[in-house]
This record gives sequence, C-alpha cells and structure tokens, in this order.
Amino acid sequence: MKFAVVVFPGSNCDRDMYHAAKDALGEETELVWYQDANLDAYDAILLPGGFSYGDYLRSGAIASTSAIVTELKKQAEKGVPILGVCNGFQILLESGLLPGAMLRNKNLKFMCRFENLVVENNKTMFSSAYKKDEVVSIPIAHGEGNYYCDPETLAELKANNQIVFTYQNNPNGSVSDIAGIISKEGNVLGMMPHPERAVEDLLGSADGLKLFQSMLENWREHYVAGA
Amino acid sequence: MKKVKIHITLKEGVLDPQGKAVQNSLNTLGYDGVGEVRVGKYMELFIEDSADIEKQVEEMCRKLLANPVIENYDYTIEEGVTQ
Amino acid sequence: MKKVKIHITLKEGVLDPQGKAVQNSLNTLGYDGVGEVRVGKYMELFIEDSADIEKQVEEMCRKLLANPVIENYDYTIEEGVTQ
Amino acid sequence: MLQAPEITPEMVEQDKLYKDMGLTDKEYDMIKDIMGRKPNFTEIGIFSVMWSEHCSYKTSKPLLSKFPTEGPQVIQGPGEGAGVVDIGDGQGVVFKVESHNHPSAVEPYQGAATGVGGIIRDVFSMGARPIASLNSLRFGNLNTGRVKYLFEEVVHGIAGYGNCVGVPTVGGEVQFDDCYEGNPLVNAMAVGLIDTKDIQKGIAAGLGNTIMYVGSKTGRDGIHGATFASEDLSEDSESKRSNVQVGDPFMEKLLIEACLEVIHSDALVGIQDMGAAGLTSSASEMASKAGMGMEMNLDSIPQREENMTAYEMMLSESQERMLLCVKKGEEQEIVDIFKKYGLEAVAVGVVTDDKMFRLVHNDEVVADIPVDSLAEDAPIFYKDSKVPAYYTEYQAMPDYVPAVNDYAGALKKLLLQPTIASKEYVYDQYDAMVQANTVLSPGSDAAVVRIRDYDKAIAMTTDCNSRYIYLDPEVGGKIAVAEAARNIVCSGAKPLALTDGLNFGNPDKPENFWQMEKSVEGMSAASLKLDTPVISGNVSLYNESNGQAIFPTPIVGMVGLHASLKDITPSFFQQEGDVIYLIGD
Ligand SMILES: Nc1ncnc2c1ncn2[C@@H]1O[C@H](COP(=O)(O)OP(=O)(O)O)[C@@H](O)[C@H]1O
Repeated sequence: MKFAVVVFPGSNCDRDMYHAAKDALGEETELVWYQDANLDAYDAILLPGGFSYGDYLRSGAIASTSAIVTELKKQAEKGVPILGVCNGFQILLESGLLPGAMLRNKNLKFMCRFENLVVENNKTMFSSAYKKDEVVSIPIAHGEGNYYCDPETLAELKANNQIVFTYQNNPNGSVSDIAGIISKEGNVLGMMPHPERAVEDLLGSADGLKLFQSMLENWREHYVAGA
Repeated sequence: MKKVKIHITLKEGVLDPQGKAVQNSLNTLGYDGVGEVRVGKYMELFIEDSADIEKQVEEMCRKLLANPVIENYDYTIEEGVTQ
Repeated sequence: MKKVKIHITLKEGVLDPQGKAVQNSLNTLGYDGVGEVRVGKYMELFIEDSADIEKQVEEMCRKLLANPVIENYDYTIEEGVTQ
Repeated sequence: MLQAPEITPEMVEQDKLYKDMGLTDKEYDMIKDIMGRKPNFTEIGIFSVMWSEHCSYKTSKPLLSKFPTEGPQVIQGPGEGAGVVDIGDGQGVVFKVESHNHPSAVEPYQGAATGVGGIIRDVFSMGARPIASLNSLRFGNLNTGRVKYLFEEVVHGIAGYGNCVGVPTVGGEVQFDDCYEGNPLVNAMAVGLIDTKDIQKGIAAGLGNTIMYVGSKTGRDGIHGATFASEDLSEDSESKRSNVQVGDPFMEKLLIEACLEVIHSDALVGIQDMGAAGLTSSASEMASKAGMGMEMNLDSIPQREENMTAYEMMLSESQERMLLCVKKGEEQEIVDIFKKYGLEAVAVGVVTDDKMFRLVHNDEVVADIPVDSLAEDAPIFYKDSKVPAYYTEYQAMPDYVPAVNDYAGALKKLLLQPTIASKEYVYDQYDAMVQANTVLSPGSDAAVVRIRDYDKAIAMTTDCNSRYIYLDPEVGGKIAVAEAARNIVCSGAKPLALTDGLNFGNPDKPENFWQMEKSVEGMSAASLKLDTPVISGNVSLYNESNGQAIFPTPIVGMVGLHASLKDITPSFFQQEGDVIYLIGD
C-alpha cells in the first residue's frame, strides 16, 4: 500500500506521520510537498498535524485555499482514504470535506497529554481493527480542538454513525465529546488526537497503530486479489 | 487606494470561550456591571480601487477571512491613505 | 444597559505576522490589489450604565483588554439592547 | 524624523551621545584611536552593541575562562552559535541556553516567545535539527496580579512559539521568590541533533563571495537607542509606535526546513543567525572569524518600514533573520532552495580582503570600521569583588534544625509551595511529544528523547536552586551542577557536558561580582570533577529592580547519553510490590 503524507508550510507532524506509516506499519510512504498537486499515485492520503501557515487567521484556513485541496476533493470523490490528524482535521473542516468547525479549547490553553478515547464506530476503514467501545490511549496536542457543529449537523452525524472516536473525559469542550468524525461516504476521517504518536510502547502507547492497520487491512481486502 | 475595515464576529449560539474568560476577568477585577462579552476579529486592509471592489471584498470574506459555519462578517470601504 | 465596541490594533512598527500571512494568501488567491493587512481584535461588551462608564471602559482597556506596550485601542459606547 | 547623518561626529563627541548607548568616556577614546578619527553616529552605534556585555562579555570573560571546556566528548566548545558533543555513530548533540529576561519583563508573551526562537536559531544555524527545548523560569511570588500575568504570559509565549515550530518542550523548572518580582528570569535552552560532518560555521570566507540575507524583513524592532532618531516625534505619534520585537514562529519553521536543506549545498560557505545586535554582530563576526572584511549595501536590506536609517538597520533586533556567505556565481542555487519555502534570499554584500567592515547606504559610505576591532578588541574589565556582609553574618550563625512534629502536615505545607508543587499547569501547555521521540516527558527528573534508528537516547535537564547560591555561591554553584548531573544519572544516562545561563545583578557592585565569581568557581570545580565540560552559555547582568539584585541565578543545562534504550529509568514507581531503597545520606 502506498501512502502520501501531504506537507504544508508549517506542518510539523509530517515526519511523525511518515514514520508511523513507513516504519511502524511497514508500508511504502512518501512526503508530498503541497505544491506538487497530483495525488493519483497513492492508495491513501495522510494530512499531518502542525501549524500550517502558523495557524494564522484560523487553524487550517489558509491551507484550505491552496490548490492541493481541489486535488484532495477529487481523490475523496474517487473513494481514496484520507486521514486528517489535528491540523489535518482542521484543514478538512475548513475545506468543507468534513462538516463543522473548530473553536479554541474551552480553557483557552494549548493541551498536550494522553487521553482515553472511546471507539464509537468500528465499522469504518480506519477503525475496523478496534473493538466497539474499546478505550484507547492516544495523545492530544492542540489549542483549537473544541469541535463545533450546529444541532442539525450533529443529529445527522449521529444518525449516520459518523462519530468514530469520542473522549472519555472531554478535555476541550467539543460538542458531544467528539474526537474524530468520518465523512458520510466513509473514506475521509478527521480526528484531533494523534494516532501517529501512539505506535510504539516505548513512547507510551501503541494504540494508534491499529488505526493504520485498519487502513491496510481494508485496502488489502478491497484491492489486492486473493488477500 | 481604499481601506477596508472588516469585523468578524462569532455567530449567535456559538459558544465564545474567550469572551466568557474576558467577562470573568473583568468581573473579578471589580467591574460588576459587565455582562456578556463577545470577542471577534478586526482587520484593516489596503486595496487598490476598482469597479468591482465591493464584490471582491465580499468574496474574500466568504472564501477566506470568515468561516461561515461559526462566523459573521461585515465591512466598510473607505478612502485609504497609505501609512 | 450600554453596548461598548472596542477595537484593539497593533501599534505602528509592530510586526504583524498574521496580517502578513493573510495578505500573502489573498495575493495567492488572485487578489493582487491587496496591500498591507493588519489583524486586530474586536470586542463587544454589555455593561450597566453609570456616571463614570467612560472612565471604567478606559480603565478596562488599559488594565486588561489591550496590552499598551504593543497595542492601541479605541471604543465607542452605544445604547445597548441585550441580545 | 531626524536622519542619523544630521548628527555629526562632533555632536557625538561633544554631547557624549555614546553614553546613552552604554559606552564610557574611556571606551569612546579607545574607539577614536582605533578609527584614527571621530566615529560617526552609525559607527558609534555599531561599536556600542558589539562592545556591550551581551556581545563582548567584557565583564564576564575573566570568569568564563575558569570553566573547563575540553574533553574527548567535546566537538565544539564555546565560541560558535552553540556547543557540540559527540554521541557516537558520527552524530553530535548541539545545545545552548539563552536568556530573555528584560524583553520578558516588558512584554512577557513576546519576550519569552522570541527567546525560544532565538535559541532555536542558534542551534539550527549550526546545521542541527532542533529536537528538544527546555526552559528555566523565575518569578516573584504569585500574590500580585502583575506576577500572575507575567507567569501566565511567559508560559503562554513559550508554548505559542515552541509548539508552532514543532520542537518539543520537554522539561524545565520554575521557581518563585520575591527577589524576582520586578525582574523575572526567562532562560530557554535548545538541543539539536547533527551528523558531525554537517557542522556549519558562521564565517564569511573567500574573497568576492556573496553575503545573502534571508528571513523576515528588518523593522525598527528593539532599537532603544532610536529615541535619538525620534526625539522630535510628537508625543502623540510616539505613543502610537512600539519597538517591541514580535516573533513569527511560522517564519522560523520555514527557516529551519530551508536552512537544513541549504547546508547540504556546496554553494554555502557560512551561515549565522542574526541574534542580539542583528546584522551588526552576525556580519562583523562572520568576517572577523574568517580573517576577511565585508562590504554591505544597506539599500538591498529587505525593510519592513519606510525611511530606515543605517543606524536603525544595523541595530534592529527584528527576529527570524539569517545571514549566509555563498560562493560567488552560485547564488541561484541558494535562492531556489529558499524559494520552495516561499522565502527570498537577497544578496546584500561581498567578502573583501581589507579586514574592514564597510557599509554603503544611498551611495554613501556610512561606516568603515576595522572589523576585528568590533569582534575582538572590546575592552575587558576586571571588576572589584567584595564579600557581602550578609554572607559573613550567615556563615557565623549556628545551623538551624527545624523541629518537625507533624510530618504529614509539614509535607503538605511543602507541597503547597508553588516552587515545589507540580508544574503540570505549565508543561501541559507545551507540546512535549511532537517529532515522536519523547520517551520521558516533563514530570520525570530529566527528559529523555530517543535517537531514531539507533539504540540510544539523550537525557536533558535544567537546574539551579538560587537560594542555595545566594547563601553560599561557591557551594551553591557546585550543588547546581551536581543536581543536574543527578537528574541525568537518575534517568539512566551518563552526563556529557553542560551549558550555563549566568543571571546576576549589576556587576559594578563588588558584592554582586563576588557572587558571580564564587558561583562560577563552584560550578567549574563540580564540572571538572564530574567530567561535564561547559560547551556554551549565556550571560545576563543588571537583573535588578529598585536597586535590588535578584538572587544569583546561574542556570545549568545538562545533557547526557543513554548507551542503550534499555537503560532509560523513569522517576516514578512502576509496579505494586516493587522494593524502595534509599541511597546516600
Ligand atoms: N518551565 C517548565 N517547562 C517544562 N517543564 C517543566 C517546567 N518546570 C518544571 N517542569 C517539569 O516538571 C518536573 C518537575 O520539576 P521540578 O519541580 O523542578 O522537579 P525537580 O526539582 O525534581 O527537578 C520536571 O520534569 C520538569 O522538567
């Protein structure tokens, strides 16, 4: 399986994401500079965390106006799996690939720590290696992770089972404890916690690895004959 | 050259943690009369005059400067003097 | 009840990385006419009317809302309707 | 606005304008001798910053020479942007500490943020990827609004900058004491990893080579002397202006990535960041180190504001700027690398062989100074030293042994002290995990960051108990080094070397100078004994408010090496039933 990690000016978890896919999962992975706007050659696209454009104006806002977003939309329509983590999630929201918006954490502070997440939906291509309601430990590191959407959108997210991860102890004020949501079509996942930081026991948790494994297994089932 | 003044505010119904924090601080400082506080953004931009300047500004707000999911915007276009 | 509108802007000479990023982004989007952009804050606060309201607002700005070392502020006090 | 040239060299002399820039009559005379004429306003400004304590260490040099700086593990000792120690496999660890006390007292968020930015630039300008940062903070007691504000905003500023540039903030310390109320201390340390073959130097070598400028444009940031130039500004316009330096971590992040790419280009000869005294210090030091001269055309300097004078450009402390020396004819290669990151590299000067530092502005030579006199000829002062009365008095006192009856109560009381209490409030705001190498985050004795692809890790810590140092600077200095080493050892690593941040009061007071002298002696003795040479450091003097000096606060930043990942030991209990030992007495 071939992964692309899209690097924006100011991305800073790009290498972490690269190592998670390449070393921990063991699949082919490339860093793709945001101006090299063709993503046809990849089986999955990873949008890493960080501070694209310094998080100026609103997190992810300026990145969402770059040409590669048009390309992302094209790939999303084709059904290519797209994972946005932290700033990557914010870019997905700002570009309209996922519904809702991010507000500042309710205590107005940046927070970095391990959090327990609950797997609400394990029937997605990103979460099938988890058990339903499994509690996993994955770190957060954000200042604007307070997910907001209006009540109609929330009802829709719930009705369609689009909420994939929730916080066990909501740290930032997110609506309905939301930590990660998926698109209606099921191939675009955005989440604030960093699974790529939780792929080795040495660093405190390997619970995030299953997310990458889910992607790999689902890709094999769909695309590799006889797998 | 025109000077555009843009106000971006959170929509009603969207929680404003920053406004809440400012309100609390002001109350703590003894300004008991202060009620609701809302914090938004204020931008000034200098832009060359053109026939469709209003349309341009409107577009910029919609495409980039404000996020319609959570924010409202309004603007005024004035005669600008470069600083 | 009065409604106070406060504008907080960076002083002249102070680097505004945010304004610079917004300007670049607008230029990249094709709005070539956009020159300098400065980003500041805009606050609305509701406050009970009193004889020294102006003095109070002035004080709040100086003590808390703006950082006088790098920011300027100005405000208007209007008749307020609670939302 | 009054242009610098309107202030004649005669006025500089007669009105003693150099005094407001911090130069003494004697120094002015020395400069006149060096120049063989009266220096003009721009020239005297350049001397004033290069001969300041910050750039020349004129007061602290005699003390710094006491530090042991050598050892088989030392690849680069004091003198370059940061020191380097060997960690095997052709790799080195680069580190240094830097203070930003005075800027943080004025504007705590930006002061702290730009402190972090500056020390990170010191590390990547050596060619190293910054892999961790730490900090050491001192504030007054948390019972006034001002102190709380300073504390919150400093932490917020460190987080704001460090999180954005993607360098994990993995450790530090915070101490609260009344002596810091008017003069908080903000020291930041950055640690980088380098393949030793890639180590860069800040030199401008090769006759005819091109000097290039990259990064943020130059504004009037940090020019306090600029009060001259703006004397005739009306009060109103004055209050609308500010010279406070603001950091742009996004720009810094682009610079990190671009510079780490540029160091692999054969076109690059030397690179240095523009720290304190910006263009002046980077340019003159690069030329002087190479035994060359330099001519710069100030019209080409990217400027953020209009009508900047030569004086203002040369003294500006605008952040996120780098100066490069590039092989003549190969400039385009450098331009292209920066362009990818949206940055512009601009040619601003050439290397000459006459050892002069020559500046041209609007087709006129505005400064022409023997370059070595700036970088090397600053006078050295041997200050008077005197044992303070308090010390003699305390030494004569019998030891005080507190009587504790209620152990649980006493413990709780201790834990309530902000200095001792958990610092989670602080480090929760720092991204300690970005780069995905942090094995031990803040909360353990030393932070541990593994070296990817190798079975090894490095440990780091900052320490200094300034109360001990106040009570007995020599013993306190030893304790600071020993505490740092213990933290490293407890994490399972072998201490390698240290960096120091010497924060003291006014050295013109003999009692203060004595504190400096003694603590440096104590630190030197301990680092010699523990084989942890001093490979870099920083000096911040005049930390006083209302004539009252802070406690002497020489901060120790130490780095150690884990020979294997298996050696890493956290400082918390692991399992129920494990046995607890108490070692030592
Ligand atoms: N300013 C700070 N930044 C980051 N981490 C900090 C800071 N202050 C304290 N810490 C972390 O909190 C923990 C406890 O610090 P401290 O109370 O100084 O402990 P000790 O005295 O055992 O070194 C350490 O892991 C330290 O790195």
